[in-house]
Amino acid sequence: MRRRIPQLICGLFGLVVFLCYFSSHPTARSIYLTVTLDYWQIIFAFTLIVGAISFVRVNLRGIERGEDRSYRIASLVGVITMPLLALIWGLKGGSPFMWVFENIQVPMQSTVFALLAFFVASASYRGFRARSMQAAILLGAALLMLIARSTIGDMLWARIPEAAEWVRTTPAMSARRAILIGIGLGSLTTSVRVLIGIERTWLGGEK
Amino acid sequence: MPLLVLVNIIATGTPWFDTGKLPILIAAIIAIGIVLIATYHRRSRERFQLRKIAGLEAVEEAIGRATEMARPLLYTPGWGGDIQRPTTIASMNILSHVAARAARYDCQLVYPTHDPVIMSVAQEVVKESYVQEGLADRFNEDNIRYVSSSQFGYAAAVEGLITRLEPASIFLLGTFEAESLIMAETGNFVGAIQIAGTDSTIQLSFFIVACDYTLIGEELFAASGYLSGDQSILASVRAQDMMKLIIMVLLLIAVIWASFAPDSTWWRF
Amino acid sequence: MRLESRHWVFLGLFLVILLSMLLQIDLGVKVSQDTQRMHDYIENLPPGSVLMLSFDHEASSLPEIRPLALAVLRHAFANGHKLIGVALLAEGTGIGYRLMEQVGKEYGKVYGEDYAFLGFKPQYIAAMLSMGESIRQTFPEDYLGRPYDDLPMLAGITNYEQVDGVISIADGSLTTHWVEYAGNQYGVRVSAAVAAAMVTTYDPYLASGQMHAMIGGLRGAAEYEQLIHRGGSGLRGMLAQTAAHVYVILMIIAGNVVYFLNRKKGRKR
Amino acid sequence: MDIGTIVAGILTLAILTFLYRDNPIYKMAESILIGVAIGYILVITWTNSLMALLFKPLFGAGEGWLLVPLLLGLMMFGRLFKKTSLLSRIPIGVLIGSGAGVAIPAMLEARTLRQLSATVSPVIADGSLDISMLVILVGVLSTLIYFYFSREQVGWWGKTAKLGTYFLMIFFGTTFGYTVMSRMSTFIGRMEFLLTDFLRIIN
Repeated sequence: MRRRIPQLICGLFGLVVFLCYFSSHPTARSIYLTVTLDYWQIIFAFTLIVGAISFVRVNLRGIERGEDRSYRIASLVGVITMPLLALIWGLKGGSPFMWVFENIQVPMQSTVFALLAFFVASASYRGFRARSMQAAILLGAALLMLIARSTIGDMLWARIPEAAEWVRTTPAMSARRAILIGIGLGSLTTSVRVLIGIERTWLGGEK
Repeated sequence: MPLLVLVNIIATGTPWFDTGKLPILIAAIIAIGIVLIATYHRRSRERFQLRKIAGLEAVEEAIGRATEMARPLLYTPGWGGDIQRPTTIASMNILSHVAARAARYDCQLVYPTHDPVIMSVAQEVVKESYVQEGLADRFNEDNIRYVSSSQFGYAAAVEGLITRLEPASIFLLGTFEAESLIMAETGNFVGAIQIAGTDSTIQLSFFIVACDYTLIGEELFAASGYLSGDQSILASVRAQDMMKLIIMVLLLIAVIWASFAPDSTWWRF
Repeated sequence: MRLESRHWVFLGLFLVILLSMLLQIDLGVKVSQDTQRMHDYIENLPPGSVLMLSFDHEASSLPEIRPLALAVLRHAFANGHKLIGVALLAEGTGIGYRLMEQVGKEYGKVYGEDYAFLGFKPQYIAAMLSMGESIRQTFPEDYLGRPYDDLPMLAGITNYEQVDGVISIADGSLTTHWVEYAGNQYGVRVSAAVAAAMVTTYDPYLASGQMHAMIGGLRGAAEYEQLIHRGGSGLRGMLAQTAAHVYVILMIIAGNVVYFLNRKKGRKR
Repeated sequence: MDIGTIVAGILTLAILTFLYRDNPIYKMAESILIGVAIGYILVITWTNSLMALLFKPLFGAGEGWLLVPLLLGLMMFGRLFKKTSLLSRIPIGVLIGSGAGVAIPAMLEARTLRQLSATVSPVIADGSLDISMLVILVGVLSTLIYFYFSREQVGWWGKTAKLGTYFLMIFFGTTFGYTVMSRMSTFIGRMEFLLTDFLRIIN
């Protein structure tokens, strides 16, 4: 029972959404969109609250144990302050909530993103060594593209950008197509397994 | 129902079945049929013997390494996916296998994620693996944690976890976006063995450059079957191969056809 | 302080970018057809035309989006157009408002008379469609909480019919929906300013004419700045961009030199 | 200089210290980022999903059908207690099931059939061989053979699969090289903020 009911509901929703895909009838479209937009978002919203509670719990336990106390407190202050700010002053432009978002969250997020520039450099230094035929091809393709995309490509030989464009749209694209076809097939069979109820890992145990 | 209003704007007075989608329906029925045959027809199972995949022994090696070094394993599914995505399901299947080994060898398994739903499912999956090994008391729910939904909040958290835990092995399996290289390079700095696999084609290139083993696209799906030995997953790997054969043959026929009759368009969708 | 090879790689990149930014040399760029087309589009609209700018991006892509948005905003304000700002991704909201306010000040524009920012609306497809019926009903009040009818420039603007064009400023796939819903169903002219990574995704729309014009990436911003004769971070960034590129090429070569030298040494032993 | 720029500048530098190594300053910035980001998404989800999609239409407009997603959502709360934790399997089942229902046709259409039909093009047109088309055909076929699991990669089959890996490597190298530009621009953007707004070295 404990696995049957969720599995039945899973299959039922899967079948309904699957069938609705093939219809342009307003009712079918609205069922499709209601499930994939509204239901997904609403269930996510509730789960998010569960996730936040579990985040708070884990950190409170950590504080009790005296591990990383100041860091954990800083996180918890963030989790609690944002809703409070929103509750008191709202979300409109210039509100304290937006201020924190714009001056604390956004700059840090973009800086974490910016770290990638450095990681691209270190990966280039370490990861492109021509150890084998495959590695040499990887290296060659990357170099060609890098040279073509910067202004030195034009300076060296006017046809380098052309050659790079051909590589990108012809051999490279053919491999991408095959990868996409493969992923499509893998996703497809996984979904079929879910639908006919032989994919059960997500259910966890009987208990 | 607000969406009903919206939808009425898009389509009014349309029939129940959209004939434009007939080719997809036919393809879907064929595909489902093949999966069913591969799963329940014994002889097709015998005819298709699976070859080895390179990165897979690496999974065992990675777990063994963590045990020897008495250091944790870190597993994370990337920021790009949610539980609705088949790739996430495939990642869960591999997680279930890794967790069972981690339980057996008493190795700490840490699983940070950006999605609270994935967290819930992963907790169930890992717990079940511990129970199956008869080691339920070793399971610690706090090791499977939600660390903010923001892409780079998640990236910063995982980056921090990697540098502090110094895991012996890192599994990056799921749907990744730009955060892929942040994690893979940080893993490199602490000297972890890294096994990556994703369905995002752009991030694959970063994983290939930075990780020890990379499961490319479909290999990720196949790996979940190889590792667990689950007959139903192995059957779908065979089903994928059958479909691939059909696709290859169709492609050849269509290209030859196109060369001789350039005006026909039966292969267009 | 112990430095490993990666630290030297990081330090080198940092210095290369820092120096090339301090030099403040504007490398001229060759203007591409796409950018020229976008420029001509805004240039040839009669003064006082109404443009809707939609900030459809997340906060982390700001470095790439900001120069694009600034260039377009400056051009539009300089030509005396009236601008309506909206955001269909939550994170674009504050950013969009701030950028419009900043450029508005530069050109002595008055909020409410020359431009207005309506704020964020969730469920972007629904928002796009519902603006086709009534912008007032979709955004009863602006970002600052002022009622729609209190803003003089919005008087007489009911829906897309009074809007001369939409420019989607995006780092993801939202522009597709602008094209498919607002463009195809309501006939509004859709253009885009997008992150470099999205350019290839939108090329087909541009080719088919479903999208009117498009500029992409830091390079697109630099070209646009050149066209409007107003240097900005796009042009300023081009030297750093090129230098960083060359640096990555050198790193790849250096990595291989080190590798082959070590291999030689290994053989001798 | 306004206080927002000062805060943003300090936090930007704090994150950048990670490049040297993990340290208390980075750790503090990271903890604040995670906390604030969770707080932010909670507020945004509350207003955009729960209020806009659920509570307002349900209690304001009396749209009774919304009781179904409300109930499904509430079942997720079951996870908070040991006894009720199994309830959460039902909403998760809804997500996974409908996800599969969406994925089957979508994957066939976007990933498989469209990629397949895009590959079909005459290799011999007007009596002459179109080399690009031939390369694409060979590339797709050999890479698909690489992904074929039911046969050992030996003999001609193995050689073809190996050719497939070469195509894969060309793709990976190309993508890497192509993406470097946009990765660099994110850091250049941060530097621009530091140098102009925060430190005011250039203007």
